[in-house]
Amino acid sequence: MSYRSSVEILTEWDIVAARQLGRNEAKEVGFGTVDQARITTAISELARNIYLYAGKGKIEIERISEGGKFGIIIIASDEGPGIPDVRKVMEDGFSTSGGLGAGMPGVKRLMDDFKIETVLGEGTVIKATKWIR
Amino acid sequence: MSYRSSVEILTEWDIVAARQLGRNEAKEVGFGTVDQARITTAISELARNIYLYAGKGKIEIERISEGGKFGIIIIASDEGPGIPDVRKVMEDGFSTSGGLGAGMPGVKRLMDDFKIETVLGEGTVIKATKWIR
Amino acid sequence: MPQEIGRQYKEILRQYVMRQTEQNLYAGQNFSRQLIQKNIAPEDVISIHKVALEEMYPELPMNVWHSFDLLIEMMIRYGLAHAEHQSLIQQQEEMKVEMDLAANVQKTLLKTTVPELSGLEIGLVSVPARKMNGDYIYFLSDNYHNAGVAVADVIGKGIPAALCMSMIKYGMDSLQDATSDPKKVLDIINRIVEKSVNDDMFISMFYGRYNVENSIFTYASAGHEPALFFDAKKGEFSELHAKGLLLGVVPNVTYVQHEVKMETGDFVVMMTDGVTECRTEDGFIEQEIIAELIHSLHEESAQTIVDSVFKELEKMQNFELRDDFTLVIFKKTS
Amino acid sequence: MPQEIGRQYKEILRQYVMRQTEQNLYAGQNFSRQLIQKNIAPEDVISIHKVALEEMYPELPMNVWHSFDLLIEMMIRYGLAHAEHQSLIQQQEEMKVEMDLAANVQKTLLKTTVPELSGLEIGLVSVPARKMNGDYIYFLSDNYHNAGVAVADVIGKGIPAALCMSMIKYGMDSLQDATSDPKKVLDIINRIVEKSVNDDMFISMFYGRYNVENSIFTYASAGHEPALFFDAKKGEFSELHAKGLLLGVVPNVTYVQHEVKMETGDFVVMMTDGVTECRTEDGFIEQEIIAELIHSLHEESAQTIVDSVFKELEKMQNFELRDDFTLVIFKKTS
Ligand SMILES: [Mn+2]
Ligand SMILES: [Mn+2]
Ligand SMILES: [Mn+2]
Ligand SMILES: [Mn+2]
Repeated sequence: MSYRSSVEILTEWDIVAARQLGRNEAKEVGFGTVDQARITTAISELARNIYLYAGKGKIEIERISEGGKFGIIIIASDEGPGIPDVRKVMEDGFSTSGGLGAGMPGVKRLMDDFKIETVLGEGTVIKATKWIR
Repeated sequence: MSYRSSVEILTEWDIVAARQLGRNEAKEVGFGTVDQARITTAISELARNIYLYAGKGKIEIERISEGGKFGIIIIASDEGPGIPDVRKVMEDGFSTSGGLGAGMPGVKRLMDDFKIETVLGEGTVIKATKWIR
Repeated sequence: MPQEIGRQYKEILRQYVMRQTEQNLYAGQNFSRQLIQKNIAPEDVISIHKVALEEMYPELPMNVWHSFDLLIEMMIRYGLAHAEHQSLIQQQEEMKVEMDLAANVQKTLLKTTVPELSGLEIGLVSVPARKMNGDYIYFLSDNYHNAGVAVADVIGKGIPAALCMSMIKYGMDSLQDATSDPKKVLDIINRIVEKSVNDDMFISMFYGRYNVENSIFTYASAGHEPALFFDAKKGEFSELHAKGLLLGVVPNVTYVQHEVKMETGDFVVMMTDGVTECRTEDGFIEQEIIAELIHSLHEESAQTIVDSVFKELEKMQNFELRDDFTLVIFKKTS
Repeated sequence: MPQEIGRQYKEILRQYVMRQTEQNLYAGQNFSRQLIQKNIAPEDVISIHKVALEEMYPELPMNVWHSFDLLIEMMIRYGLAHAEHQSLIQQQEEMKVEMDLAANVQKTLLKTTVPELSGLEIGLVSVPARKMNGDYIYFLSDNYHNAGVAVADVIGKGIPAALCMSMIKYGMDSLQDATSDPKKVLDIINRIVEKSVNDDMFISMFYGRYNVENSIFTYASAGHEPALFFDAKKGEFSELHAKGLLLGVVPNVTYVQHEVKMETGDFVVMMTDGVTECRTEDGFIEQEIIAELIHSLHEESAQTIVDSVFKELEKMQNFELRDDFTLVIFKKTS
C-alpha cells in the first residue's frame, strides 16, 4: 500500500498544518518549487472549504507512482451536508471568485486530475492528483 | 505650447526608437518604473500597428499639465487606409489577442484616456493620455 | 500604489526571510488574494517586492535591481491579460444575467401542459446542457381520448436553437387538435420550418399520439432518435423505428406513421440524442446500459423512471451534460 | 518547463544587466508575449528569473533566494486567475460563434421586405447595440396603395428581447393585410403579447400606414417614442403624438389612431429610444441636435438621411451604442 499521512481540519490553523504536510510531501516526492506552491494552494482551498462548509474533516496526502511516474493525491473528506448540485460547484463561477480562480474549478486547474463524490447528508470526498512532469 | 517630440515609424527598429523616446519622456515627467513600462508598452502597440497596417506614420509624445497634475499624451498618426469599423477595433477581441490583451483595447487599458479619429482613405490619429497618480 | 500595501508586504517579506515557515507563506498568499481584489497588477507586485527588498538590503549589487526592472517589463503583458480578465469577468456576469433572463423568457414562451388522461401516466424530464434548451416538448390533448407529444431537437445548441424552437411552438399552436395524425403534424411543421429557417438549421422531431379508447400509440418521425417500447408481459424492449426526413430540408415531405397496441404496464420511451449519446471519459454509455437501467425501474411511475434515469446518467457523465437531455415516457396504467 | 525557455531568458537577462538599453527591454517584452502564448504562468516566469539569476550570481546572499520563494507564492493566485482567463477566453469565443449564429437565425426569422410604392421613399437603418437586435421592424404592403410599418422595441436588450421579437413576428405574419387600421394592428399584437410573454417584459410599438392615393399617413402608438413629422414647406418639425399603453400590460386595450396629410417633400421619422437617448460622456445628445441634423439633410433621399444620421450619432457617442438603434423614414416624393 502507498504511503499516506493526514491532518484533521477543525480550526483555521489546521489549514496551515495541512499546507505544511502537503508541501513537505510534494518536496520529498520531487516536485519543483512552483509545483509545491501549486499543490499547497490546492490544499489550502480544499481545507478552507472543509473548515467553512463542513465544520470538520480531514486532508490526507498519498504518494503515488505508476510506470516510473511519481505523484501525489490529495484526499479531502468530510461528513458535512454534501453538495446538492455538483454541476454548479464545478462550473467556473468567475464573478463569485472575483478573478481569484478559487473554489473547486481552481483546485482542478492546479492539479492534473480531480474527482468528486458526494452524498447529501453524508458528506463529500474529493480526490485531486498531480504528477511530476 | 507644450513640449512635443516625435519619431517616424518606417521600420521595425523605429518601434524601439519610439519606445525609447516614450520611456525617457515618461521618466522625466515623473512616472514611476511600472508606469514607464506601461506607457512604453502602449507605444509599442501603437507603433506596431502603424508599421503593420499603415506602412508608415509617426509617434509623437507631448508632455501635459493641468491643475497641478502632470502627464503625457501619445499621438500616433498615419496616412494609411483608415479604420472601416471603429466599433469592431475597440471591441475586446479576446480570442484574437490570445489573452495578450493587445490591440487598441490594450492601449486603452494601459492609459487613462483614449481617442481615435479615422477617415477612410485618409488615415488615422490616435491620442492616448496618461496622468501621474 | 497605496504606501500601506508596500509597508504590509515588507513586513511579510521580512518575516519570511527570517523564518521560512508555512505560516509566513500562508500569510503571503492571503495577502496576494487581497492584492488581486484591490486590482493590483502582477507587475505592481514585482515592483512592491523590489522596493521592499531595496529597503531591507540596500547593499545588494546594482545587477539585482536591474534584473527586477526586466522582470517588471516581462510582467506588463501578464498584467494586461489580467486586466482583460477583469473586464471579461464583468462581461461574463452580464451575459449570465442575460442568459438567465432569456432562459426564463424561453420557459414562458414554450410552456406546455402535461395532459392528464385516465389510464395513462406521463413522465417528463428535459434538462438543457447550457442555459437555453434546444430540445423541445409540446403536448396536445383533448383531455379525454387523446394525448399527443412532440419531441424535437434542433441540431445545434444554445441560443440559435432556442430561437428556432420558438418557431416550432407557433407551428404547434396553430394545430390545436389532439386528434391530428402524427404524419400530418410532421407535414405541417416541416413546411413552416422549411419556410422560415436558415438552410443550415435542421430539426428532428418525433410525434406520438396515444388514444385511451383503443390503447393504440401512433407515431411518426422526422429523422429523430427511435423511441423504445417496453413490453411488460415479455419484459422486453423493442425499438419503434420510423423513417422520415429531418424537418426543414425540403418543403414537401410525406411522412409515414406506424402504430403499436399497448397493454397495461407497457410504456413508450421517447428521447433526444442527448440521452443516447451520453458519454463518459471512456466513450459512449452503451445503449444496453440505459435499457437495463429503465428495465430495472419498470414498475415505478413514469415520472420516477425518467427522474431516476436522468440522475444516474448525469452521475455517469461526471455531471457534465454535453447535449440537452430530454426523456418522455407514456405508460399505460390501466 | 522546457529548458530552452530558461536558456533564452537567461541570455536576455544577461544582455540587459550588462546594458540597460530599450532594445533589450523590447526583446524581453516580446519574449513575454511568447511565454503567454505558450501558457507559461506568471509564477513560472518568477521561477525562470530566479533560476537564471542564481546561475549568473550564485554568490548572492540566501535572503535574496528566499525572497523569490515568497514572490512565487504571491504569484500563484495571479497564475490561477490567468488560467481562468484562458478558459474564459475559450468560452467567450464559443459564445461569440453562438451569438453570430443566433444573430443570423434572428435575421432570417425576422426578415421583412421594404415596400416599393411610387411616390414614397422609405429609408431604414436598424443596428443592434450588441449582436442580437431587440428593436424590430416589420413592413406590410399591398405593393400598390398602402405601405405599413411596425417599429417595436422590447424594453430590454439582447437575447431575451430577441426571443420576444420572434413572437411579434408571428403576430404580424397573421395579419397579412396592409390596409388594416393601425389601431387594429396594435390591438391584435397586444393580445398576442399579453398571452405569451412574461409579466416583466414590455414592448413598445409604433404602427404607421401611408396611403399613396390620398397621401395620408395614419398612425397609432403603444407607449412608443413619438415620430417626427417634417413639413417641407415650412421647413419645420412637429411631433406626431399618440397615446397608448405598452403592449402586454393588459389583455384588452383600445388604441387610438391619428392621421396627417403629407405634401411632396414631407417626411415622417419613426425611431426607437436608442436614437433619442443617444448619450455621450457629457450626457444625452439633445433632441434639437438630432432634429437640426435631419433638417440639414432634408433634401437627401430617405435612405441617405437615415444612414447619415446614424453615422453622425455613432461618432458623437464615441462608437459605443448603448441601445439598439432604429430609424425609419417615410418620405413623400411626388
Ligand atoms: Mn440540439
Ligand atoms: Mn441533441
Ligand atoms: Mn430594447
Ligand atoms: Mn430601446
